[in-house]
Amino acid sequence: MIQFDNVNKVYEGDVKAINNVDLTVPDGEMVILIGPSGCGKTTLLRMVNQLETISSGSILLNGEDVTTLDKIEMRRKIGYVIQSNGLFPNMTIEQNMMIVPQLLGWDRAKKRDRFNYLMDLIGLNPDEFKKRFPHELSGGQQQRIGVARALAADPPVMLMDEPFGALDPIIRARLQEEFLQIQREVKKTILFVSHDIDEAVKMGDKIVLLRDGEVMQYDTPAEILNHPKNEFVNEFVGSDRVLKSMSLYTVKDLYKAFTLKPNFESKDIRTINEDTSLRVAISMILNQEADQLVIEDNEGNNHGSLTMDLLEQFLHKEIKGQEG
Amino acid sequence: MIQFDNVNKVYEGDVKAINNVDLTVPDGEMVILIGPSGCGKTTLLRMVNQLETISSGSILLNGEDVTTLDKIEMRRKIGYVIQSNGLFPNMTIEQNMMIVPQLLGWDRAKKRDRFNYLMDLIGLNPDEFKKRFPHELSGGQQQRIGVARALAADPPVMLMDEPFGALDPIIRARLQEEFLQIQREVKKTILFVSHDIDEAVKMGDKIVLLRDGEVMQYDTPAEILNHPKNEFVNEFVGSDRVLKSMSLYTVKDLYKAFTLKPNFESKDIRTINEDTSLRVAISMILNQEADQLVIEDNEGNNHGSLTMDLLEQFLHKEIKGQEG
Amino acid sequence: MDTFNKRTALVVKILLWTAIAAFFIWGFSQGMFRQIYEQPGLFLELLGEHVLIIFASGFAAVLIAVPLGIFVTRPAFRRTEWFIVTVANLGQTIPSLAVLALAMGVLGIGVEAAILALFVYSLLPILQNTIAGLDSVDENTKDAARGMGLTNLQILWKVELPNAVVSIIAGIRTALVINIGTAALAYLVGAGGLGVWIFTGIRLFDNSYLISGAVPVTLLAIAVDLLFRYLERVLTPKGLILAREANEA
Amino acid sequence: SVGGKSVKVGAKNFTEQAILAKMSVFLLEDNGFQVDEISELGSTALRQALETEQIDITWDYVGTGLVTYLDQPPIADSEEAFAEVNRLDAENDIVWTNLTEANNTYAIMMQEEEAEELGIETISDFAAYINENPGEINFATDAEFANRADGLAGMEEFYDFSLEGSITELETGLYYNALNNNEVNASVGFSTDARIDDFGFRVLEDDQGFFPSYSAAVSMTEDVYEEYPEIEEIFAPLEDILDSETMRDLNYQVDIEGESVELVVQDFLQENNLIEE
Amino acid sequence: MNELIEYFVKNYPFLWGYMLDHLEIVGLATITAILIGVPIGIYLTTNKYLAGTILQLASVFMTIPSIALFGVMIPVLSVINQGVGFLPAFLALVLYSQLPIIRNTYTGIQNVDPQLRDAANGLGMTTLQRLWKVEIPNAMPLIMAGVRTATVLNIGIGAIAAFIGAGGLGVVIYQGIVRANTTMVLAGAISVAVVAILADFILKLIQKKLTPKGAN
Ligand SMILES: Nc1ncnc2c1ncn2[C@@H]1O[C@H](COP(=O)(O)OP(=O)(O)OP(=O)(O)O)[C@@H](O)[C@H]1O
Ligand SMILES: Nc1ncnc2c1ncn2[C@@H]1O[C@H](COP(=O)(O)OP(=O)(O)OP(=O)(O)O)[C@@H](O)[C@H]1O
Ligand SMILES: [Mg+2]
Ligand SMILES: [Mg+2]
Repeated sequence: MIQFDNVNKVYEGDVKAINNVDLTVPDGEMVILIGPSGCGKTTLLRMVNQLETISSGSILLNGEDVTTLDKIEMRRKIGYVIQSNGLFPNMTIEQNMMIVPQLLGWDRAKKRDRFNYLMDLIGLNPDEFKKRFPHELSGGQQQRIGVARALAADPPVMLMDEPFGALDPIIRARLQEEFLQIQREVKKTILFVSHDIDEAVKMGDKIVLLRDGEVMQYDTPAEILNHPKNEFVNEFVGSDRVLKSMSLYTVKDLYKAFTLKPNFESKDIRTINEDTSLRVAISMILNQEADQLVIEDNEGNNHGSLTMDLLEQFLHKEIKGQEG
Repeated sequence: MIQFDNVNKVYEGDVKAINNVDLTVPDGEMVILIGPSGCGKTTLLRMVNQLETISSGSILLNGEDVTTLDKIEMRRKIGYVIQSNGLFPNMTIEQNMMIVPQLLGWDRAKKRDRFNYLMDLIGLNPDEFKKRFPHELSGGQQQRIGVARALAADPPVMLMDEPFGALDPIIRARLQEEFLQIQREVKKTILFVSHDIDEAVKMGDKIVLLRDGEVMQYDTPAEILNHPKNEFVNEFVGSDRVLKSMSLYTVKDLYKAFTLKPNFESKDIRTINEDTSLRVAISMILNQEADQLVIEDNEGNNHGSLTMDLLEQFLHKEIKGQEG
Repeated sequence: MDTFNKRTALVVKILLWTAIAAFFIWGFSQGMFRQIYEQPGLFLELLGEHVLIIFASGFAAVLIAVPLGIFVTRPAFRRTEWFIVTVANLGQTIPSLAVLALAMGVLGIGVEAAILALFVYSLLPILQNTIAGLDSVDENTKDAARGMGLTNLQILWKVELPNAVVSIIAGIRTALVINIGTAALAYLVGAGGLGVWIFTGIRLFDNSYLISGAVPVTLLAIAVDLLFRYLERVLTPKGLILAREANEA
Repeated sequence: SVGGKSVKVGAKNFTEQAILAKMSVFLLEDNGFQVDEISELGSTALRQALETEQIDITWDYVGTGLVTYLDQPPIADSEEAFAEVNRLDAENDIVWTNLTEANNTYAIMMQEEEAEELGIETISDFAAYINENPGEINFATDAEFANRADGLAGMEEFYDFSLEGSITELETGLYYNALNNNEVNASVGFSTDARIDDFGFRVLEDDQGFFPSYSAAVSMTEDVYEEYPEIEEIFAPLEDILDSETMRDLNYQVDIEGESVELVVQDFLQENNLIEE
Repeated sequence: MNELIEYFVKNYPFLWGYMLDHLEIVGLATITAILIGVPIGIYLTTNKYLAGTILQLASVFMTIPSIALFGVMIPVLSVINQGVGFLPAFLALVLYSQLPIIRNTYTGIQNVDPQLRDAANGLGMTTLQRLWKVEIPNAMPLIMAGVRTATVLNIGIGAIAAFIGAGGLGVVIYQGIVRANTTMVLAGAISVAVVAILADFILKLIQKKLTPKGAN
């Protein structure tokens, strides 16, 4: 758990970069820091592992004030991924990834196992890449190594500063998926900087929207999209925010919300899997693939049919429901 | 008009970059070249102004084989915008923009007028920016200058290689709008490279989808979205292609397609302007801003009301209609 | 075009080697190298003096300049950096001849004066390159190291020095090559070396002395240059070579 | 200067030569010449440059001319030697003029005490001592003396001894300090050099008369001699005022007092009313 | 210290003369070197095979000890009776300046963003127009840096040319050495250093002037 308690940061020359930030990143959750360029995302992140000093207020890491901790020791326990990966060009992939374990004095066998495990996790062949150098890898591969390096000593907490910022959209999307997959397995407490609202919605358990060093809204993605707290948030998430928010729900969410009767009437009705996102669902309906879609769960059971009306009702309920 | 006639390109080392491409870019239209990284977009573009040689086949520019034209003269008649703008850092904005007119020997007054006209066009103050150097401008401003430079000698044909590729999404969207505005005025024949399907849909009169140097589909955006010719196109445009295609239509398209009765019933019904895209329209409906929206044209006349049903009908009609 | 370029390059290369070969053939046929084989003992003695001066001074300079370079690039002493760099730059505008002469003023005639002068003169390039090498290490890379909990010493040892090693060796190479040339002037302060023959040749207009002195000194310089270029390649972490190639491509 | 009178003056690499060359430069410039100075050359190089007209005019020593350049036996009398050199050099298109009485012969020097202790007064004593104690005397020489016909080898043969293996080669001029600092036991030197007296060296007597007369005179190319006959007249006053004593005094001012050559020469010429203040 | 000041006061007209000699030879050599080196550097950008050879050759010339190169000039140039004085010194200095000038011109132009070259081609510039309007202006800081390096280097090496009769401030230093006159050595050394620093400073100003404001 990371707690920010009335944190302020003033840079030399009276630049107020962070302004009274109160914030808690719960254990095992991924919180996305987002906001326009220069709003203080990087600064806030770097105060956690003490790469920047805190001007006033305090940051607690699992209840302990970070300024009282031994810097070196603390940093080794926090995975840190910087934008543009920051791999050491003079070290092989293995050396890069195992640097913290090595500093911690792990034995060889343990390091080897960990390396193989992590390479598996990020989908690269350990033996093939072990002896290579960063510059022999593509940008996307480097980025994965950067993430794996931060995971190396299995730190409970991770700080990630636009880890996928420099990548092209397609590779980026793939890495996001992969990382979500990994996070589902490893359940780290993560503070993640991004400047892309789509990424934030896709990745975050919660989102912090910053502006000029101040927290504008700290909420779940759905809340941010459905109930922007002020005009700035509203504008930042975009005019099609409802469509964006539809990616957050699956058909399953919908049928759980209503009591639907199984549908066995017509034969030419198409089916839709319960894990499909509502965004795809609405596309299918609009695309005239069918007026209604039979909802099937992963076992093949029929859970009633999905119509445009139902969709509208669901969204209505969600948005209104959360308003209370 | 640019005609590609069975064009092939083989790079040294037997890399087949372009494969039997047949294609016509009609006068005054903007055709978008799109496809995955490495599919040959840049190569195809650069063969037109002879920055790359043609391995076999021919490219005709207004009926003349480009290989028979004087390279230097031809290039001066073709506006060329490269990714990341390629402005000359040693020249002022004015010098940059007026480089081709200067090479063509225009007199001072003519150059000055043209400069002022173009700066107006791209929404920058001529006097303020004239003497500045590229690095004194923001990325978005630089990009505009890059486009204006290509327009300087009023070339009938433009080649644009991901002109907005390096920009952040917000500025990018703004420049796209602006450029569409400009194109409506200047009506150039444009071949435009992009790797972003949203950009292609938004900007193109037609879209060419390339894969491994081969044309997968050459069609209008609506056709590509509504009737992808094969699995590759389908996947490339994405599962939410219907939502994408909705940006292609405005509320006006919709009310023109149906005979709607004016709606004067309820007072709390919201209005929607006829120029709003259907994508925003559906967002508004889903967002529960209203069950129905009163359509208003730019003069304030009431054209009936827009409902989800109507939207569905319209899309149905469009998609089916074009199937024939 | 490419083949034409290749051919031009080949022709130039052949011309060059022909010229070099011609020089040596001319030299040997005219007995230009005769001092070497007529007085081999003396030649070896002069060569020995030359090498001693170069390596004694070079070695001492490395021992001083590299740690100094590391010292001034530490954040706490960053303020001193501009001063040291300025002094190093100014120092290099003083001609080597003068440095030799001033060393003679301190230590009198003899080998010690030459070693002192060359030591001082080699400090500068080694120091400059050490600083430049350490400064050129990417800030992001260092930041990543800090963020992972490396101590300052570990950052220096594992990240900064490996990445600066090329530059440091290049500095040592520059220093040694300059030293070989300056050591040829050491005769002027009574320190012997192959300069004895070069000056004898100049004074007497005797080309055999001149060539017998100048050519070995030149070959020595070229050999040391090549040796250190080789060392640079061998000692450069492989990843850095790849990085550089990637940047050039 | 285009069309003007222009000459190139050469000089060897020791103080007296620098002084003499500067005299030429100042006097010639005073008489409307444009002068280039090419200095710090060895004797052989200087002579070669003169023969190939890379320089036009220089001060040289008749003994050097006779023995080193023209490969003749030495002549003790300076007038005779001057005449002989002039006669023989005509064939090389070189003319000698303005013979002075400044005789700058080679000197073999030792520290006074050591010479006293070892009982060495003459070069013969020196030769005898070396023959008895081979390798004990470390002798300093410059490249030129080490290799000239009227230099070390000639002297060794003439006096019948050998310094083999105990020679230190030093740049011209450095050996005064080397000897003074006991880095060598004996050294060659120039008889007009002021440091001999100042450091208190003993000059070993050339008891068997090996070294010829080294009176200074002007040596120039025939072309220049014919084109500018006035040069001989310009230098004529120096014939009377330059003698060994005067030279030693001028050298003293430069080498011991640390004055610059230019200042010393300027003062000297002004004192003798040869140039204007 | 006092002696040094006294020496300067007494002898400044003569020192001035040596300095002018020094500047003349270094200046002429550097200008010649620029006239040769810059075009070679530009040409080499069109032929990468030759570039390797020439740059290697130039770097070998740099490693030749200056006194050795001056020495070798004597027999070579004596063939045309020009073995001492101006010419050998001039030629040696021209050779020494080639590496920094050629190398910096070459890398300067090579380093011009390929996108700019591409843009220039795409706008229909001829090769020569591209060179003048885009490549040289943007390479100017590096080219001038090469000229500065060459000049400062030559001013130092020029001091050694005194041994082959080329005059200049090296004479002062040399005479200081053989007379064990530290004042003279210092006077000579300081003069050379001041000339080098001044030359570097002036060339920096020129570099600023020649570098288009936007290029760096
Ligand atoms: N070392 C520093 N000294 C002074 N001001 C700084 C410093 N670092 C950052 N700032 C300023 O603090 C503010 C916040 O910077 P920060 O880097 O945290 O922004 P960011 O949100 O990460 O921006 P970006 O999205 O561009 O990375 C900015 O106004 C920036 O200019
Ligand atoms: N000069 C070249 N020599 C050899 N192969 C090349 C060369 N230039 C491009 N290629 C290859 O030709 C193919 C097409 O390249 P091109 O640059 O046209 O792709 P692109 O569609 O523009 O890609 P991107 O979206 O990444 O810009 C690629 O496989 C590329 O590797
Ligand atoms: Mg940041
Ligand atoms: Mg491309």
